[in-house]
Amino acid sequence: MTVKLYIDAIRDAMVQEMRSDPSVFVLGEDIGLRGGVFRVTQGMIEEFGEQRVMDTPLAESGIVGVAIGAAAMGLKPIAEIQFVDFILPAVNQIISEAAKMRYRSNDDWTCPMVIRAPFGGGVHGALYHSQSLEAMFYHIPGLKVVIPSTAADAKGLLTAAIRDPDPVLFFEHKGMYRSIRDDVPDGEHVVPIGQAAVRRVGTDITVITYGLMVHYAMQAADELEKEGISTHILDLRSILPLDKQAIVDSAKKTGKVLVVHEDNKTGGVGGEISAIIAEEALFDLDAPIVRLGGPDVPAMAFNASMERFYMLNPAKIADSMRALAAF
Amino acid sequence: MTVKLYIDAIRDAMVQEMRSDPSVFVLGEDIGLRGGVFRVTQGMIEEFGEQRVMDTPLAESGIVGVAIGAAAMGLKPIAEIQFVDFILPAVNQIISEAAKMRYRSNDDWTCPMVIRAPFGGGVHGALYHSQSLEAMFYHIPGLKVVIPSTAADAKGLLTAAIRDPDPVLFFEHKGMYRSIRDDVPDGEHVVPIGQAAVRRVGTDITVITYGLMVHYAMQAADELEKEGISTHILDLRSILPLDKQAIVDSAKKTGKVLVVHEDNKTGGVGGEISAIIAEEALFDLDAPIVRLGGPDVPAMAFNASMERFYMLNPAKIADSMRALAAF
Amino acid sequence: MKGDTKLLSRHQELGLTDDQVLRMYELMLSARMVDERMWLLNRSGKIPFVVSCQGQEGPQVAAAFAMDPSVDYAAPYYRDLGVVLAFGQTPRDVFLHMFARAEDPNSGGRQMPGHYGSKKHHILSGSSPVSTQIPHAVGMALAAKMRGESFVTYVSFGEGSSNQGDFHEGCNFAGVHKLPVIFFCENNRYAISVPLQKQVACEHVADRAIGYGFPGVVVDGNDVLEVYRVMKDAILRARNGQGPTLIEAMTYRLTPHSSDDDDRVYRTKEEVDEAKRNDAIAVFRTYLQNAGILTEQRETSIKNKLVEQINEATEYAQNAIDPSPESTLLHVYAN
Amino acid sequence: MKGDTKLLSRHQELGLTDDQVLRMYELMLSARMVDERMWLLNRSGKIPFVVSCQGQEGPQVAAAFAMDPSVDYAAPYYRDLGVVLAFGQTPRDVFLHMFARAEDPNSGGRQMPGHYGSKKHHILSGSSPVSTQIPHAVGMALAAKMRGESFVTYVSFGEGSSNQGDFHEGCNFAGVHKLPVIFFCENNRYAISVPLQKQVACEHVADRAIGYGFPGVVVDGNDVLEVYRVMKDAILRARNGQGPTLIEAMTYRLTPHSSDDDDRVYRTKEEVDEAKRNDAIAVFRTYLQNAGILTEQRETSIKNKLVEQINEATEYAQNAIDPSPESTLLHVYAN
Ligand SMILES: Cc1ncc(C[n+]2csc(CCOP(=O)(O)OP(=O)(O)O)c2C)c(N)n1
Ligand SMILES: Cc1ncc(C[n+]2csc(CCOP(=O)(O)OP(=O)(O)O)c2C)c(N)n1
Ligand SMILES: [Mg+2]
Ligand SMILES: [Mg+2]
Repeated sequence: MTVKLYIDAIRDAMVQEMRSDPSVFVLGEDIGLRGGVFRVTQGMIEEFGEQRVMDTPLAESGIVGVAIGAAAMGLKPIAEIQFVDFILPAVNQIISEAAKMRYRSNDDWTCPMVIRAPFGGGVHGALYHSQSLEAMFYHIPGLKVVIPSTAADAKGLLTAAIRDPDPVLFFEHKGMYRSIRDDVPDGEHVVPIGQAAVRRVGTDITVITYGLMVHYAMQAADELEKEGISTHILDLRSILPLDKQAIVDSAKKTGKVLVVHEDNKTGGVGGEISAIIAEEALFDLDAPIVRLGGPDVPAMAFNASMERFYMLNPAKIADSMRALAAF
Repeated sequence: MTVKLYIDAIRDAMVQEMRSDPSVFVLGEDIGLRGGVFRVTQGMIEEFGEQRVMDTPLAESGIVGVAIGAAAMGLKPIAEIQFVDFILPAVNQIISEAAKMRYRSNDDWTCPMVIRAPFGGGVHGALYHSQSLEAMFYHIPGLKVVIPSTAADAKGLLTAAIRDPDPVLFFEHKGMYRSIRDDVPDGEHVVPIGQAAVRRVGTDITVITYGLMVHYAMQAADELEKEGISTHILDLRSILPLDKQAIVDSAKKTGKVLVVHEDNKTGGVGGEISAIIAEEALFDLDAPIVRLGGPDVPAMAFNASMERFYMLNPAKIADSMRALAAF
Repeated sequence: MKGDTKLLSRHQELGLTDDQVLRMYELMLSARMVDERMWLLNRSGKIPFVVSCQGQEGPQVAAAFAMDPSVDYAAPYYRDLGVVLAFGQTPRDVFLHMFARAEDPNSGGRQMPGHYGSKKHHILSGSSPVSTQIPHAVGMALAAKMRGESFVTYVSFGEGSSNQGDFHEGCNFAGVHKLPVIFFCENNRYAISVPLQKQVACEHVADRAIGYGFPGVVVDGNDVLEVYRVMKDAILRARNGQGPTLIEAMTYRLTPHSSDDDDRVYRTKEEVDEAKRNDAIAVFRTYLQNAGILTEQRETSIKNKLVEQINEATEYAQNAIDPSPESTLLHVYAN
Repeated sequence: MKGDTKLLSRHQELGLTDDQVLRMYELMLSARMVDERMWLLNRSGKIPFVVSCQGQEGPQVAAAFAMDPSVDYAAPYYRDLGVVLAFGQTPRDVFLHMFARAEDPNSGGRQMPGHYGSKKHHILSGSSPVSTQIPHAVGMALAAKMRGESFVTYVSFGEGSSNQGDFHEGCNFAGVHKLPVIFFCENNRYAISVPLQKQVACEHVADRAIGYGFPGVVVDGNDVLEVYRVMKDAILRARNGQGPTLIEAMTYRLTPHSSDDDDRVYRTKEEVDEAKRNDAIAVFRTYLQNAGILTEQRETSIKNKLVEQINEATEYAQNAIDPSPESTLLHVYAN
């Protein structure tokens, strides 16, 4: 165990897998000498050379499409999309191709690849460097969508993603790269995809969330504890597959559920979680299922006060939690 | 009033708007001499010429991107995407550009355009000519997403969409083109976007749905009526904006809600509808909110028996309705 | 008669034996006859959809014949029946696909006709959105380069599809990394109803290669030996590490776009008839006849064999079992 | 001295008066000095982000100067500060944008610096995903053609961005419909850290034009009069209904990609220093001096004026009010 930054844990997973499996390689924009715009791949070109740490032309559909072809031949590409906002030109390759390759070929051809991308706001990234786009993909069977909230999970889930025989989208909150650090196992570390984690055990209300919001919810829960409110927190870790059992269990635990995500509310992942509970645990509820998300506007503004208005924070979450507890 | 096919009502709206507004034009693949692969634009090139009924190169991102530029200059493009499945290469233009043009420019530049596309299955279209992709877009503020279920609505809503100052996605179930016909007002006919319609008034259970499934639900309700079960049916007509009030009212009306869509269940529009009810009408419910959608597989198969397995039909819907009524 | 001698030995100059050119001819005929049978089945209501190779079998078979299907890979598009047969699928495989039966090696009955793919045959699974296979083929070629393997990847598409962003992004990637991939554009002058001049403004799609730093070659698709020759050159370059080639084969689609299309609204019968007269199969037949390789007897025996094979295949496929409805739920992910 | 005479009259041969070339020079300097100020503000923590035009002001201003901003339109990219100023935005407008103030004419404080757009100035609103503006400009040009209006649309992008599908699809559409649009590629040899030879394998991005059926022109971006000349030619062609032109201006990015970048890891100081010596502004200054148009005094007075203007603009913007937080909810749709 070593205390590590979230960003270093991600690199750890890639480096370890590349050392042990020659079919793993990374490709993307500026990931070579530049080490990625966030420095996630820093130092990797020095160890693995420019063929396995490949700077590509500026063309996301091409990056993903080429990775799909390489994966079909048994390589295990890890494609980095510089910001998740720029995954949109590659959506056709992801949804029409990666997600459907195994299904359409009746289990003959497969697509074992990972697409990594930083997402999320609060970093003055404005409309196109702040978005959360996971809701585009959690509806697409054939894909897996992983969003780790701790450094340990980042390493363990990314290792699992690289070894996964199917395409995995791996979304990293860019605000967490250098702000989150925790104990990370040193050697091989695999966290199975599809299992939510209880981050805090409580009895009054349940918060279901993922990504950076897990940390904000934890802070809010600390606050509420002082007020005598006990919070149960479920970190989904992957939104496709969703750990339904854990969702239902944690809802039943307290009977009061708040679903939180940074992404805008309407059509967000929160809807699915709420719907699962309304379908499978309705009579265990003591309050309406509340969703807290960003406002339904196209994206976060650059202006700092507007950005703060958009972004959730521990205080806003605490307010919703209080109201729910008081219900 | 004239009884018209769904497909003819769509053409009607375009032709009428093009006659009265010279800034309206249509562009897309094979929409000229060929009249579109479904013949929606049949005869239009003869009346309006090849500049206003423009066959484009085979490139959807280009089609949408060019339409955005034309719209910025005050034209009102109606872009046809040949099958909604092929909208995916244009997702970046739709979400990054069309949806955000007004917002990012602080109300300076706008994007008054319509994107029409046939969707839906049951026509031996297999994986890539059967999909429902509305769930990709109902999460995107800045867009409107309209899905008419009657010929009259098709005309009225498309007229509204063409006149709308913002981008509207207009999805037409291809199975309805020639199977649905109803009374359509002859002259100008506008149905405001964002208002759901009660298609059947009932007291035991509520079905909330849209598109072809409205008709299947109506047939199922006829069946159930014989069994003494009274069904209330809400046709959403647009899924962005969602008519929240109508959803909540119709849920309260019977206390038992079934949400139905052809699209696969997880992450579909049904989640949002269920979540709205769970948030705003929880204590009016007498049963868990049930969602009925396609199975969570990448898409419909070509094989007829597999396709039938995937597709909802009146019988499957009736089964869910019965179970809900009996709850 | 010197000229004739030269003419007659063209295939030998290319290193092709008489048996090989006969085999090529047989493959073309097979593609054509399978295709014709598909239309019959469609028109009699037995299969819901056909997308046709007719008119393009010549360049398809010639291109595929230049490859080594035991080593090389193909990422064909929906018209490439000729390629698929040359890569080793049988008419029975194809009819199983058309009938969407459980045994369909391409998709187990899941995909529409013309959506080929089978690992055993070195054919990548294809989808409907056009041009997506182009970056895939580039990725396959990247795998060859990274692993130091010598296989070449063939990828085909129509001229209309060369206007998709994926064509551009795929070609550019391959150019930058000098990958062993051959971009084979079957320019049949229409994208469904849209004629060439409304699709592209350049003289030749092959002109686009210069923008990616590799050669672009235009070839008369009805001259199958010439197609074979430029393919062989391209394959040699690819195997030598000299990178990709874009080949544009000028051809023609003799049928409507698909069984759902009616081409009479956008082109004349005269134009189609004219193209039929230049059909690659007919041109090659004449060549083989002049070369004394194809006698009338031989032709008849080939055709009889093919008819028999196609009858057998049709019957087999027609009687084969469907995938179970519940199999819809399988293979979303690995087990 | 004949040679000199010819040299000195280059701008006159192009129909440019002394005042006009001085105005061009002033615009370039203005762009450079505004840009430099932005870095100061960034390094002192006053603005969170800068994306720079330094090194590219020359070709930018020359290109824009060839247009008529009262008639023509621009769809610039994030480096095009020179274009934006030439189209009529003031340094104050620009600083209001950098500081994300309510009065920012480009986005009301919503977008990152360098995301220009204002209808009043005939500048289309731009986004961050590269190359999306290319089809937009084609659509604007389509509007000109459909309405029979004579405006020309300019659209710019980096050489890295010319690898996006949208470049291909936009150019092809414009070629097929012969639209009045000018594709202006500012080839500064890097896409962030990725050097030209890892981005494209062709000799010149301009070589791609042939694949779209219109002319491609390579021009030395540091020779601003030559940039002006090829732009004028392209505009003439566009207005005459002869369709698009792709112009590739060879230039260099003198700063890191943005304030978040560190270019020392991927290029040498020597390379940057070398480029600085060929900087378009310096070359043009020498030209104007040799032509006797730009005296030292004149230069000083221009600079003083600009410094004053920039000081005023900085101060104004720094003290200007922010949009209200709640305004986040406005303008998702028309009211
Ligand atoms: C992305 C996408 N858009 C539209 C279609 C519908 N479509 C199928 S084939 C075709 C025309 C293809 O023309 P071309 O590339 O010339 O190939 P050809 O059919 O002529 O061989 C179109 C528009 C599609 N399959 N994919
Ligand atoms: C679609 C997309 N992918 C990635 C990025 C991130 N990005 C911003 S600028 C840039 C490099 C652009 O290079 P080039 O086109 O040469 O323009 P330059 O910055 O050199 O002027 C990249 C990769 C982006 N903005 N959009
Ligand atoms: Mg074609
Ligand atoms: Mg550049």
